[in-house]
Amino acid sequence: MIHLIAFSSDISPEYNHFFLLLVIICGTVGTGIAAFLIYCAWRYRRRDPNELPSQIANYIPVEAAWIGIPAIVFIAMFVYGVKLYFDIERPPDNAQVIYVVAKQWMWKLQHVDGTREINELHVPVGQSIELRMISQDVIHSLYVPDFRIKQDVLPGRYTTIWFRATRPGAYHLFCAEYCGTDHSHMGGWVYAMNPIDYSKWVRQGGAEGSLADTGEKLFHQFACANCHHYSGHGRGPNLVELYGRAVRLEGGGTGVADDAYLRQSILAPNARITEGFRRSIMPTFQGQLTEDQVIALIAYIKAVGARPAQSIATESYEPGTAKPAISAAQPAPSADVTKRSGGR
Amino acid sequence: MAEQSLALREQFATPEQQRESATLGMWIFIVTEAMLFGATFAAFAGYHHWYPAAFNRGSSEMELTMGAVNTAVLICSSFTMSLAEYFAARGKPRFVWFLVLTALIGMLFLGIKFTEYYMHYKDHKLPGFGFQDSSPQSRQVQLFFFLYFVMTGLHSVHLLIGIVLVLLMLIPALIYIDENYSTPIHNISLYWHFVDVIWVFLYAIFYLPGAHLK
Amino acid sequence: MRVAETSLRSIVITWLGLLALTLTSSLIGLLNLGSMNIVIAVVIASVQAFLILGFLMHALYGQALVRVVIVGGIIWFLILMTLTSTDYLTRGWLLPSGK
Amino acid sequence: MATHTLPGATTENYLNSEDGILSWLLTTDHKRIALLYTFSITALFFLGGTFALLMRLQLLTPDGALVDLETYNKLFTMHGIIMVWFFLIPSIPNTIGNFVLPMALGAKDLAFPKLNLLSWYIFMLGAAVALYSIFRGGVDTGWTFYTPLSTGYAMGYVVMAAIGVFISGFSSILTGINFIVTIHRMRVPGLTWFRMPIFCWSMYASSLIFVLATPVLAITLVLVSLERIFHIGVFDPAYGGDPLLFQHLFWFYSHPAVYIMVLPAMAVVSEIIPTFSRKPLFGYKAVAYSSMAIAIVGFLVWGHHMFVAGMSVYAAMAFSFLSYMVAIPSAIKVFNWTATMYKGSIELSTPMLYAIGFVGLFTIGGMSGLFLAAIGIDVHVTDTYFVIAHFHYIMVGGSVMAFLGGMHFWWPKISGKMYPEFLGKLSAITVFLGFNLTFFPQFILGYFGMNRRYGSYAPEFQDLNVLSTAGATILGVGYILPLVYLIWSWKYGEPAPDNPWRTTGLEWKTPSPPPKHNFEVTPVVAWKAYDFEAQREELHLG
Repeated sequence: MIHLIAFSSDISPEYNHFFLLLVIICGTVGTGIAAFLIYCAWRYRRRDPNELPSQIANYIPVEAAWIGIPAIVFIAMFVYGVKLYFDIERPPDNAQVIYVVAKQWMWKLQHVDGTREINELHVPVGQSIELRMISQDVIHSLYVPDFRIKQDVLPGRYTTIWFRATRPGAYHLFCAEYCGTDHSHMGGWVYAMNPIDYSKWVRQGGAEGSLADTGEKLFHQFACANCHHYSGHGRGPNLVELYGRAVRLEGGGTGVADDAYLRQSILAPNARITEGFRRSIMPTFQGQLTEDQVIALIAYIKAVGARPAQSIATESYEPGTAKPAISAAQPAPSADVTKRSGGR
Repeated sequence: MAEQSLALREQFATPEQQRESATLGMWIFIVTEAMLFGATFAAFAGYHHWYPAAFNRGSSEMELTMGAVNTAVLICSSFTMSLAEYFAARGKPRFVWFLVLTALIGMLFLGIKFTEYYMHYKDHKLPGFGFQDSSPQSRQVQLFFFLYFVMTGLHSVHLLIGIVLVLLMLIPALIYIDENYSTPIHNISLYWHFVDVIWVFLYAIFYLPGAHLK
Repeated sequence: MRVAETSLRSIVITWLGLLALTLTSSLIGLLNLGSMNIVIAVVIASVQAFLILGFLMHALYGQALVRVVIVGGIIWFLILMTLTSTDYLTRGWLLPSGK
Repeated sequence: MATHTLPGATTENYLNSEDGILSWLLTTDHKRIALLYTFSITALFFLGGTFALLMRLQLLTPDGALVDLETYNKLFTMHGIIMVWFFLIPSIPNTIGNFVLPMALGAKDLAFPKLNLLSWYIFMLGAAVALYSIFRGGVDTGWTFYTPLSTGYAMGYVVMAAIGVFISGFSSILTGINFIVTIHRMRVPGLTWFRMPIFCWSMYASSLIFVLATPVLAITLVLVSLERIFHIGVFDPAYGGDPLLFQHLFWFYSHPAVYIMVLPAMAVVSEIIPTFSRKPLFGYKAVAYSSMAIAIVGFLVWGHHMFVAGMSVYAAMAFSFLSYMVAIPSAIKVFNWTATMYKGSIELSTPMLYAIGFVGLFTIGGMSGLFLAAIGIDVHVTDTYFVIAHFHYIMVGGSVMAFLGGMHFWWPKISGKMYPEFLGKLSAITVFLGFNLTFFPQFILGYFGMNRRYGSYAPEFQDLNVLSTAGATILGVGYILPLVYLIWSWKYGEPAPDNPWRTTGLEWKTPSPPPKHNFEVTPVVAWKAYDFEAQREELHLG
């Protein structure tokens, strides 16, 4: 059930107060004008058909007043709106990332620990969640009315939104941007659970390995390992501890190796080439990989960055390829890389 | 004076008012055409900013010499059009020759333009019809060529309309030459010059940026 | 009262000027000036456009209203260009880091 | 000065000067073309209205039992296309504007009468193509044609509908050129810019938008059609294209287009309120400048349709600020209308009821716009029924109310007959009540989170939707009333004097219905706009 004064997410109280303030301001001005109209219509009704009323048609101070006052009020509304917008759009750094892939008429949500959900999202209360979203076909829009969040999901680019549930409960999840025939049915539920239930749910969820593990399988299935050796001597750049680092590009300029950069390097490798590597030897995977697989690969590259390369190299190695010696990670300037990335 | 008022529409008070209204109306129509092309220039600017390398690469694929020659051709057609308008306003019969010359030069421009299109087609550079490009950013280069064909194609359509209008002007001009009759020729010359202005900008953004890469 | 007219002499001069500008912009195009190439090309094209508008299209003579219409058209084109490019220029910028 | 004809004497006027179907189809008389437009847009209005009624019936039940989802999607797309391009945009400028503008300027006709007729034929051709695409199978992309849905994934007749709208765009451009040149060049001696009635100012402002915005729509629809036919285009993300570019170009036209729809409505109201308050419009210069300000600043604000679309944050801030700036001129106008009624001598006849209704509903619509302009608020309420209520309050509560008010106000001049006053008042009140019952619940639905363009919705929204559907039926009845009694009054109404409302304005200085060339002797204006004082003898006042 939609709660009129929903206080179920971090920003909804702030949102409701601002909304209420606007309703009060506009309500008083609206009723004031309506009352004045009705008063004039009655008080100055035409008594004698030939009467000629006073012809005052201008009064500068009043004119100036109703130009100045609305201007000031509107600027205040603008400033407050922007402040609220920044709170909605700026996820805190400790947010737990969940990947969302929108497809014509369903939502696929993938937790980093591997659990995959269709049209449903289980989140612990009190934990800020950052949704990184992409669409496989048309523009969709993830909308949870109770959390006061909405963000279009675009094909070809990651968009992000964040929320922090404060009250357990089941909340509607809608698609807000018209996306074809079953746009009305493309929705589901967000279950905000208190941490104990959530951990119980996760355990019995039985995910068959984390997102990074699926990514690793794909890494070998699509023979990425042939060029991207852990030793750093392969034909492609070394991916160990690459995630979040600044990368010097061919032809000057640097890019931050965030999700968008990695996705572009997978699907359009030659758009931005890392310095020192020859062009056009990496084939494009556009059309071969679905968005879910790209997300899994990125999660794997992120995981490779966190865990020492050694432990990964031994675990799942196909026979027949030389066992690489672990070399120093790729020298890169320790640019101050904001952890949060997500291309807008 | 009576004969002159013959050409005067009844809602105007003076011929001078009629002429000024016609010119003003034509200029406003030219502004609408400018906004029509303006939207495509805005799209070009956005993508040029995002993919400079691909757009320079695409521009280097252009035939610079043919582009430059074509620009000169179109400028000459503007010249003859201005002469036609100049002589028509003075009632001199030779403006008819300049109208014919303008139409011919316009057709020459379209001829050069369509040979260029054909060369691009042969060179597998027509987007959607077997586009191939060796450069790494082949998809963005295809986007460049799509914009190239849409914008120059739209320009060619407008030039074609201009040629038809100029030829239509020949019919009444052959029957009688009347000093007062220069308004339609004045408007068509405005339209023709506008088409030339658009081509000047198209030449600047499509042919020149990558010329040095050839 | 004859139509605001450009003299024959100025038509010929404008024509030659346009041809010269086309030649110069083509030659400049051959030099490798990096990202400045397109800027110079567009600037020269704007000069050519001014010549055509001013002389061949009689904008510098006749009704002042025509000049207002031209300036208005240019301003509206720039509105479309600048406001769309505010999005394209600043799309990559991230928000100041989270709280 | 004005020739006073006895009501009822069948003098020679624009209606009976020639007859036969050809005299109507090949007319270059702005008054006849206005009537041609009136018949065609009324038919299209009721077609679009039936689509709206079907949608409201579908939404009676949460799972939507009337039609399947695909048909519902086609219904709201068709409702959008017809209402926006084939009713609202031509409605006031091409009907009342065509009829009244030349007369209000004292001119014999518009600057380019043949272009005026061409504009009607292009409009009918565009309407025919769009209707053909509807009857062949319809479009299901929404009237906004968002890519990549419209270019890659939609099954309907997108290209045909786009071409239909493309063609009707040129009809708007021709009308815009005609009005601008007429106002600049064809004013009668003595009628300086600041003596013109606000009607002409607002028509000038909306013609500016016609001329400057419509071409961008034309090229955008061409690009969408090309991309749909050749499967490659500037909006295709697979080639590095950006779907948001389409939204930029589309809303660059479509937001100024909503000002095309509301400025003529303001024009009509700025005539009606001074007439029935028998007082000059309060703050004439402020209202004139704010009409121009709305047209100009209206071009800078389109980004507020894309706050959640993935546009850059800083661009969103810029558009939000500019959207608040465009709200100021509208606020000025509303305050000036209400101030006009202060200390006036007010007669609540039908046009005045419609005008007061307009002011009230436009105020609510405008203020809900203030909610949507604040980015933080917009995140929750955009793409919901809050937005639907916002723009229907301005389009239906504003433009359609003003259109009906204007038709009633100038009906004596158009038809030479008076409309039945009681039925007029009844229709005004029915429309007002039906409208509020239909759209006010949608504000609440929007705040609750019911999404727009949903054929079936969550069960908890049902009771408000039932209320809204009830309102829609009352509104439908309210619209049919004027259709019936106005047609009835054309033949059986009692003949109308030249100046039934005893108001200022040049169009009231000729007999009604006016002769073919509007004025036997070209009038000379020596008074300010709405100057009852200067014309008190002529109007037998005071």
